[in-house]
Amino acid sequence: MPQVFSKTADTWLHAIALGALALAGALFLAAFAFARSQYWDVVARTPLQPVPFSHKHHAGELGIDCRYCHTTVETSANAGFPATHVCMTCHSQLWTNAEMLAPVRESLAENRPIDWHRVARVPDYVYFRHDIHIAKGIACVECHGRIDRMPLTYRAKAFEMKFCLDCHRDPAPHIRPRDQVYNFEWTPPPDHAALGRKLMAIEHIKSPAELTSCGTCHR
Amino acid sequence: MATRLGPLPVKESLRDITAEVARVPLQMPARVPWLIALILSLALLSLFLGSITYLFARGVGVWGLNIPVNWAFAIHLYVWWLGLGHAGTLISAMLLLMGQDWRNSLNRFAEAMTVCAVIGAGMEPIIHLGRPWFLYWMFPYPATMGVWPQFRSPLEWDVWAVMTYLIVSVLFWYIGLVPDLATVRDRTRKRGWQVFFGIFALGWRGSARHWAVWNKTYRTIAAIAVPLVVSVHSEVSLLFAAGQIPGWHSTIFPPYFVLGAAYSGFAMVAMIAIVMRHTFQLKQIVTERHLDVLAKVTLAMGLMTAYGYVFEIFDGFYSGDVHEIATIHDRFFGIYAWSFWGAVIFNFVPIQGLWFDRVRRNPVLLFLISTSVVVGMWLERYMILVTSLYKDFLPSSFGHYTPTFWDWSTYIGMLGLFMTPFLLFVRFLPSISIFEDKEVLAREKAEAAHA
Amino acid sequence: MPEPPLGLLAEFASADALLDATRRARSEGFRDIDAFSPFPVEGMAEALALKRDHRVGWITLAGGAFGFLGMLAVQLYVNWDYPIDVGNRPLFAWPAFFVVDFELMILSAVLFAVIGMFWMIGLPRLYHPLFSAPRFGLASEDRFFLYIESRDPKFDQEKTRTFLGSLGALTIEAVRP
Amino acid sequence: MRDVSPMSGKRVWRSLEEYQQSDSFGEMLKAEFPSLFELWTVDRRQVLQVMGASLALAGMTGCKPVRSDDVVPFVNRPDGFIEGRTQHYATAVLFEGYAQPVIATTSAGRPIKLDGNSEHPAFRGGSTPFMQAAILDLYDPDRSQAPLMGGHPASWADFDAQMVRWRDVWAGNGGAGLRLLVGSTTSPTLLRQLGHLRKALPLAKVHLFDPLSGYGAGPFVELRPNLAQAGVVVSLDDDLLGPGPRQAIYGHVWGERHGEANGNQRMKLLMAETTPTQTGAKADRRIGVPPSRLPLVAQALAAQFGLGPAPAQLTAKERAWVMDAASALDGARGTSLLTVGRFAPPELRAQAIRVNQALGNVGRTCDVAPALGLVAAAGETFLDLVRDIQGGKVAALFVLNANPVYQSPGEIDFPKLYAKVPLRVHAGTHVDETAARSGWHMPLPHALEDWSDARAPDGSATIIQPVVRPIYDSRSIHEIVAALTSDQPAPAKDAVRQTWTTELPDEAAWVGALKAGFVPMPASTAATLTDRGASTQQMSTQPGQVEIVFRPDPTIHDGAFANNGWLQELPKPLLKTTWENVVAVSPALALRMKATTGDIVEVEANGRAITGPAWILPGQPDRVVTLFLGYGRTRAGRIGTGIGYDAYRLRSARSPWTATGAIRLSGGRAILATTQDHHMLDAEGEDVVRTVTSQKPSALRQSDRNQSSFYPDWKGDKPAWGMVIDLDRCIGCNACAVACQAENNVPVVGKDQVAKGREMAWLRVDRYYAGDPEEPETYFQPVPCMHCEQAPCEMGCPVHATVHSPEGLNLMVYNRCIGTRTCSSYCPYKVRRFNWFDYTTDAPSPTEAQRNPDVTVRGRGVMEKCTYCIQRIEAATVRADIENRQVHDGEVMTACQQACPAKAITFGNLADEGSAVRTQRSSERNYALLAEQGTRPRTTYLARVAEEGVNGD
Repeated sequence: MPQVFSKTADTWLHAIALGALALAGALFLAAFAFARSQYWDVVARTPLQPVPFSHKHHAGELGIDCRYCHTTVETSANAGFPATHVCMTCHSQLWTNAEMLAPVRESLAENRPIDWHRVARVPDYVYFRHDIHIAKGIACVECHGRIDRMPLTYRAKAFEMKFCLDCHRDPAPHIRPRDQVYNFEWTPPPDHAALGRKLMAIEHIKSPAELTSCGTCHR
Repeated sequence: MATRLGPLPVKESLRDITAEVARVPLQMPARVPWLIALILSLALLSLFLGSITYLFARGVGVWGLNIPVNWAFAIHLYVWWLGLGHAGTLISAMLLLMGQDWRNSLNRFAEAMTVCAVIGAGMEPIIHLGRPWFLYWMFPYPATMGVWPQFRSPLEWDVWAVMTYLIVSVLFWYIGLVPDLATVRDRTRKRGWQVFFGIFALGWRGSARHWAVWNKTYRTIAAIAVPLVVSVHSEVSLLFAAGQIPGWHSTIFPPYFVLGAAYSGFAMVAMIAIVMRHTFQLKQIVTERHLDVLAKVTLAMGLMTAYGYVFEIFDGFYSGDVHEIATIHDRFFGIYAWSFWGAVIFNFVPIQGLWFDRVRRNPVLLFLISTSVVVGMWLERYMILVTSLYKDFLPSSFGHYTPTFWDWSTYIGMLGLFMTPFLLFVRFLPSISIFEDKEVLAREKAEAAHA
Repeated sequence: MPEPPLGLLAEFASADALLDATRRARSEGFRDIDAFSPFPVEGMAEALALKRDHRVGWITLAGGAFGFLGMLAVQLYVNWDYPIDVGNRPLFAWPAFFVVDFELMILSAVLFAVIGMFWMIGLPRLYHPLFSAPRFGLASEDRFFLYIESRDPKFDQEKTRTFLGSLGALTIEAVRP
Repeated sequence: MRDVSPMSGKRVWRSLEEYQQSDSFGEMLKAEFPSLFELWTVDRRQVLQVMGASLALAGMTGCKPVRSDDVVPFVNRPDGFIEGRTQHYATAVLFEGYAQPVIATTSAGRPIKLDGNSEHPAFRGGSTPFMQAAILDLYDPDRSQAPLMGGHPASWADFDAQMVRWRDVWAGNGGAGLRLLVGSTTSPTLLRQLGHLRKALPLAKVHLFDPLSGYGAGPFVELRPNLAQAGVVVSLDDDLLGPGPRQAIYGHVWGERHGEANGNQRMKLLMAETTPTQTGAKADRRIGVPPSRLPLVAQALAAQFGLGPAPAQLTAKERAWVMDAASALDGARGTSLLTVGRFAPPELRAQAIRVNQALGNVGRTCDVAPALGLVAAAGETFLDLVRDIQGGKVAALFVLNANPVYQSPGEIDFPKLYAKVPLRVHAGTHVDETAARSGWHMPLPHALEDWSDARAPDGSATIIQPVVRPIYDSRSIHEIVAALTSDQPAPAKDAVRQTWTTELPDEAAWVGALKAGFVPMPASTAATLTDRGASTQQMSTQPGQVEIVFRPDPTIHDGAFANNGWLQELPKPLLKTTWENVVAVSPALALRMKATTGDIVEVEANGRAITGPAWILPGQPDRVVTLFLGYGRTRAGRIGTGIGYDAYRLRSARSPWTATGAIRLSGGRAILATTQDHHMLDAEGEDVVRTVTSQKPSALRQSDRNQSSFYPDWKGDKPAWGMVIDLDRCIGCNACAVACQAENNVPVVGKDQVAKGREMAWLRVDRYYAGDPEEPETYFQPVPCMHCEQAPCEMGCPVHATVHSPEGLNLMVYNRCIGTRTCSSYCPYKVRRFNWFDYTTDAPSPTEAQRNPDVTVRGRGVMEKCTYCIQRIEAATVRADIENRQVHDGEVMTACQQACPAKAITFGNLADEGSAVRTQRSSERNYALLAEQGTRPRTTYLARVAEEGVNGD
C-alpha cells in the first residue's frame, strides 16, 4: 500500500498540536491579563468633563480641604458632589470671566445642574460607604490615589473586588490616625502595620471575617 | 471454557468481519434510512437550538417551573441521560475486565452512545441555569473577584463528575477505536478517507510492542472507569439525597441510582443493537446470543432496581417520619401517581418476559421491552424529582408542576443532540470493534480446532 | 541499485504461525524484530522476550496521585484563601472535598495513562516506512507479519530472506524508506 | 387591540384579552401550546413587567436619559439635605376619607416608603396594607395627568376660562341646579369650604357619595369603640381586625392585649359573622350566621339584658353562642363591649348602643359620638341626587373624588342618568368610568403631593403635607371647590392653614403639628341616640335561593385600589387568591351544587346576574354567598381594568349589603392565581402552627428536643440577629407583606405568573384551617426566611452565592447567583423566590422611582429572599460603628416589624441578654418551625394562646 502521508506530515502534526496548546495557553493568559488591565478596570482615563476641573490646583496647590466640596463624606454613604453654589463662593470673586468656567456660571444663571462624569464608581450591587471608612481612618488616598496631583481627575486604583478584599482582609497597613485622613502628604511610620493594629483596637475595627462577609458590601 | 459456545459464528473469517464492519463507513449500506434518520435528528437539533435560544433570551420562566418545583425537566433529564450513558462504560469496561467476550460486538457503539448521552447530560445543567454564560464561576480560576467555587455543594461535585466522565468516556472510546481506524484506513482506496482515518489512527501499525502497551493501558483505564461510573451516578443521587426534602433524603439513593442508571442503559444498548444489526445487516456479528445475554443482564438489573423501589418504600415507612410517609403515600395516590405507577409498570412488568429464552432472542420483543424500560426510567426520574418537590414540608408551599411547550421542545430537541453525533459516528466510524471481534473469532476457531 | 532495505517483512496466515516464526527468529538470535497483527496475539510478548513493563501502572498511579493531591490542595487553598461560613459546615469539609477529589484523581490518572501510552509507543507517527510495504496494509486485516530490521547485527539480506522463507512466510518483502 | 387606552392610544392590557378571543389562530395557539402563545404575544409580559407600568409615559420619555456614570449635583443644595441619606416627613394618606397617619421616607426627593407614625396616640406606628401600598399609587403611571375636555387634553387655563362663565351664572341664580357629589371625606378644610359654598350659593346642594356606608342618609351618630378599655368584646359581624380605617388602631390594641399582653388583661373576643373575616379567625368563640338570622341573634342577645323580647327561633348553636356572649358581657360590665358591623342593618347598631348603655359601657369602652366626616343630610343623599336628575333639576354636577358610574348600585342605571346632566365635571386621580362620561375631567393630586387635612378615626386630625412636587398637572380638591365661588381661589396650603387658625394659632404650633403628624382634638362630644326607627327588612329566602352578602374586596377595597399592583398581587388574607374576586360559597353549598373551587358560577339577584369563579370558603354559613366589590372595572388603568366581576351590578340602594338570589353552575373553570390552596391541618400540620393553653403552656413537642448535630453550635460575641413572630398577636392583615415588598423592591409579576406559583413575596402570611370545615379554626402564620444557623440552602450553592454572615444572617449575594436553584430545592420552608423572567426591566417608568436605593434590584435568573432587611441592619451597624458603640436593642427594625400594627414581630440581637427578642425567645410559647429538620432557625414563633377547650387542643 502507498504511504498516506509524506515524511513531513509528522512534523506538521507536532507543530499544529504544539501550536494549539500554545494558543490555548496564550488565550488564557491574555484573558487573565485583560481582566486586570487598566482598560478593563477603567483606570487612568480622564473623561471629558463639562469643566476641566483640576484637583491638583484646588486640593494640592491651594490646599482646599476635601470636605469643602465633598461635604457629606463624613455623614453619608455618598461623599457628596459640590453644588454649583459651592463653586461660585470663590468663582463669583475669582476668574469671574474665565472661559472655562462658563458652564458653571450658566448653571447658576439657568438653575440647571452641571452634568459631571463620575470617575470613581463601583457597580450598583456594591454598597460602598464613605462615612464609615473615613471614621475608621481610611484615607482618601487609599482608594482615590494622589488626587491632589491630578490636573484632570481619573480613577487611580482598579476597583476590582480583590482591591477591596485586600484591605478588608488585612486593614492594618491601610489605617492611619483619624486626623490624617485628608492629608495626602502624610508619610506612614516605618512600622505602619503595628500602628495600624493599635488603631484597629482603638477604633474597634471588625475582624477580617466580618469585613469580608459578603453582606458587608452586597445586599 | 473450552466447550463454551462463542458469541460469534465460527464459520466467519477475519476478513468477513472487517468487511462487514468497515462496509458501514466505507460503502454505507443503508444510505436512505440513515439519511432520513439524520434529517430527522437535525430537525430535532434545530428544535433544540431554537428552544435554548429562546430560553436564554427570556429566562427559565419559559418552562413550567415554580417554587416549590424549581427543578424539573432539565435536572430529571440530566439524571436520565447520564443513566443511559452508564451502560456503555459498564459493558465496555467491566465486562472487559471480567473476560466476557460477548461484549466485543457491543462495546464500541455502546461507548459511542455513552459519549452522546453524556453530552446530553452535560448540556442539561447548563441550560438549566438559563444564563449559561456564568457557568465558569463553577471552576476555580484566579478571578479578580477573589471568590471561589463552593466545594461542599453536590452541584459542584456534579460539574466535576460529569466533566471527568465525559473526558474519560471519550478517551476510552477513542483509544479502543485507534486500531480499528487503522483497519479502515488500510481498507479504503479514497484519498480523503485515507487522510481522515489516517490522522485519527495516529499511524497505528499493529506492532506487538504497541499492542502490549495498549493492552495494559486499556485495561487500566477500564479498571478505573468502573468505579468512576459508580461514583458519578452516586454523586448525581447526592444532588437529591443531600437535600432534606422528603423522598430524597435517603442513604439508599446512591446504589439505587447507579442500578437504575445501568438498567436503563442496558436497555438502551439493546435497542441500539437491535436497530443496528437490522439496518446494517450485522447479524453475523451482533448475534442472537448477544441479544440473549443483553436481555439477561437487563433483567438482572431490573430486578435489582425493583429491589431499590421496595427498599425505598420500606425505608420511608421505617423512618417513621411523617413527611417521608406522606411523600410515599402521595406517590401512590397523589396527583403524580401516574408517574410512580407508570414507572413501576413500564419498568417491571414487561421485563418479566425476559425470563423466557424465546423472548430474549426475539429482536422485536426485546426492542419493545427495552423501550418500555427506557420510558419507565424516564418516568422514575421525573417521579423522584417532582413528587418530592411539589409537596415538601409546609402545606402552604405546596405547588404543582406542568411541563410547558418549551419543556417538551427542549427535551425532544435534545434527542437530536443525542442522535446527530451518534448517527455521524455510525456513518463515519467503525461502529463495532473489529479487532476485538477478530480476537474472539480467532480464539473460537482455535478452540473449535482443538475440540 | 536500490538503496539497502530497512528490513524484511514476512507475511503469515495465522497468529499461531506468526508466534511460531517469532520464537524461531528470536532463538535464531535476531533481536531487532517486531511482529504485526490485526489484534493482540497472546504470548507474543514472551515470544519477543519483551521485558515486563510496569510503566503504565506507574504513570497512572502518578496521574492519580497528582490529581488527588492537586485537587485536594485546590480545595483546601480556596477555603483558606477566602474562608466563608457555609451553613455552619466545617471550613475544611473533608468528606465533601473527597468527592471532587476522587473525580479529579480518576481524570488525571486516565489522562496520564493515555498520554503516557502514546508517549511510550511513539504515536502519533503518521509516516512510517512500513506503510510503504505493499502488503503491510493487511496487518490490520487478517495477515500477520514478522519484521526483521536491517540494523540487527545478524541481518543479512539474503540469508535472512531465506530464513524467513523457511518459517513458512507467504510473502517476503524488503521495506525501503 | 381594537380598544384604546383613554390617554395615549396605546394598546392596553384589557385589549390583549380581547385580542385572544377575537383571533382564532391565537385561540388555537393558546389552547395547544400556551407557552408558544406567550412567545407570540411577547408584549403581554412587557406590559406586566413593571406592574403594567413599564410602557413609556409621554411625560417621562421626553427627559434626557441619565447615564449610569453621570452625576448631577445640585445647583444649590437645600439645607439639611444629605445625599445618600433619607428624609422623613409626618403626613397622612387617606382611606375612605379618613386620615391614616404615616411617616413618609424620601430618598433624593422621591418618597420611597410609608410607615405608621409611631408618635400617633392611636396608630402607634402601626400600618395596614393600604397605608403601605399608597406609595405605589403615587407613581401609578395610569394616573390622570392633565385636565380633559370631552376626553381630549385641555389645560387648566381652559377650565378656568369656563369656570368664569359658570360662576357668573351661579352668582346670578344662587347656585340653582348646581350639585356636588363628593366622595367620603373627613377633611376639616373641605368641610369648611363646603359650608362656605352652601352659604354663598344657597340653592346648590352637596351630595355625599359613599358606596361603603350605603347610598342613603346618615348615620349621624356612631358607636365608636374604645377597644383599649375593653376586656370582653362581642362583635356582631364587625370585622374589627379586617380592612378598614381603624384596622391599625384595633390591631395595635389587639397586640397590646395578646401574646404576653404586657401585663394587660387578655382580651376575650366573641364573634358572630355572616362571612368569615380576620376577626372571626382570631376570635375565641366564633359562629357563622346567615344575614337573615343576624338580627335574631342580636335580638336574643339584647333580650338577655332585658331589652325587648327574646326571639324563639334560634338554633342550638346560636343559642349557645348567645348565652356565652351574654355571660361574657355580663361578667365584665363596664369593661365589655358589644359592637355591630358597619354592614349590619342600622337598627342593630342602635340596639347595640342600648345594650352598651345597659351594661354601663358607654363612655368607657365606647363612645356614642357624631360622625366625623361628611354626612349626607336628608335631601342630600345620593338617592336624592338620582331623584333630582330624573326630575331634571340638575344642571351641573361636579363629581369630586368619587366614581358613581362604577360604584352606584346596579338597580340605578346611573351612567344613563348621568348623561342627562348638561354639565358634568369630574375630579379624580384617574380617568375612571365617571371621568370617561364627563364633559370635564380634572386630575387630583395624590395625598403625598399637595396640602390637605383629614381626621383619623380616633378623632385626631392630621395636616397632610406634601412630600414631593406633583408629578402631573393636578390641582387640589380645595382649590377646585374654592374656585366654585371665588375667582381667586386660595392655594391648598393657605386654605388648610386658614382652617387651623384656632387650633394652631402661631407658626410654632403649626410646625409642631406638621412635625408630629397629628393635631390632638378635644374628646368627642357625646351625642344622643336618635332612633330613626327604620323598619327591619326581613329577608326571606325561598327554597333554592341563597342569601348574598356584599363585602369590599379584602385588598382592593371598593375598587379604589384596583390599579395598585401590590394590592392586586397581595393574597387576600383568608382566600389567598390574587388578581381577581371570587364567589365565596360554603362547603355544604358547594357539595350540593357539585361545584369545586374554580368552577364558574352565575349569581343572580334583583334580576341581574354576574359570573365568577367559585371559592369554597371554610366557615362560610350555609346558603350564604359572598360577593366582593371592587373588581370588574372598565377604566381602572392597565392593572385593574377588566379583571374579576362587578358585584355593584347586583346591589340595590335600599339593601346595599345583602340580597337574596340564586346561584348556579354556569359551566367552565377558571385558573385562579392563588398562593395557597385550602389546607386543612392534620396531625402533621399541628406542629406547624401551635397552640398553647393555660393547662399546657409549653409549645415544645417531643420532636423539638434533643437536636444533636454534626456541626458545632453557634458561638461568638457578635450580634446574633433573630426574629420572633407572635402568632397570638398576628391578625393576618398582610401589612408586613406589603411593607416588605415596598422596602425590598419586590417585583409584581402578574396574574399568570402567580397562577404558575411564581409570586415573589419574601414574606408570606400562611393561612391554615383546622377542624370542621363548616366551623373551622383559622390560623395565620407569617413566614419570612428562617435564617437557619445550619442552613441547608447554603450547602447546596456551588458558587458561594448564599452564605452565612458572622452575625448569623443567611446572605443572598444576587450578583454572584448563577441560578442553579439548588438552595430553593433544599429549603424546607420554601421561602426563596426566583426571577424566572426579567421582572425588573429598566424601562422608564415612574414606579422605578419608588425603589429603595439601598436594596439591589434583582435581574433575571437570580434567587432572592428575605434578608432580615440587611440594609437597615447595615445602616444601624455603621451608625453605631462610627460612634464606637454597640447597636441598641430596637435600633434595627425590619420593615415587617415596623409595619405590624399588632407588634407581633420582634427583631433584635439574640446575643444581647436584655433584648426583647431574647426575652421572647425564652418564652414557653416559643417554638421553631420544622425544628426536627435540624436547621436551627433564627426566626421562631410564639404559639397562639387558646382558651381551654375552645380553640386548638
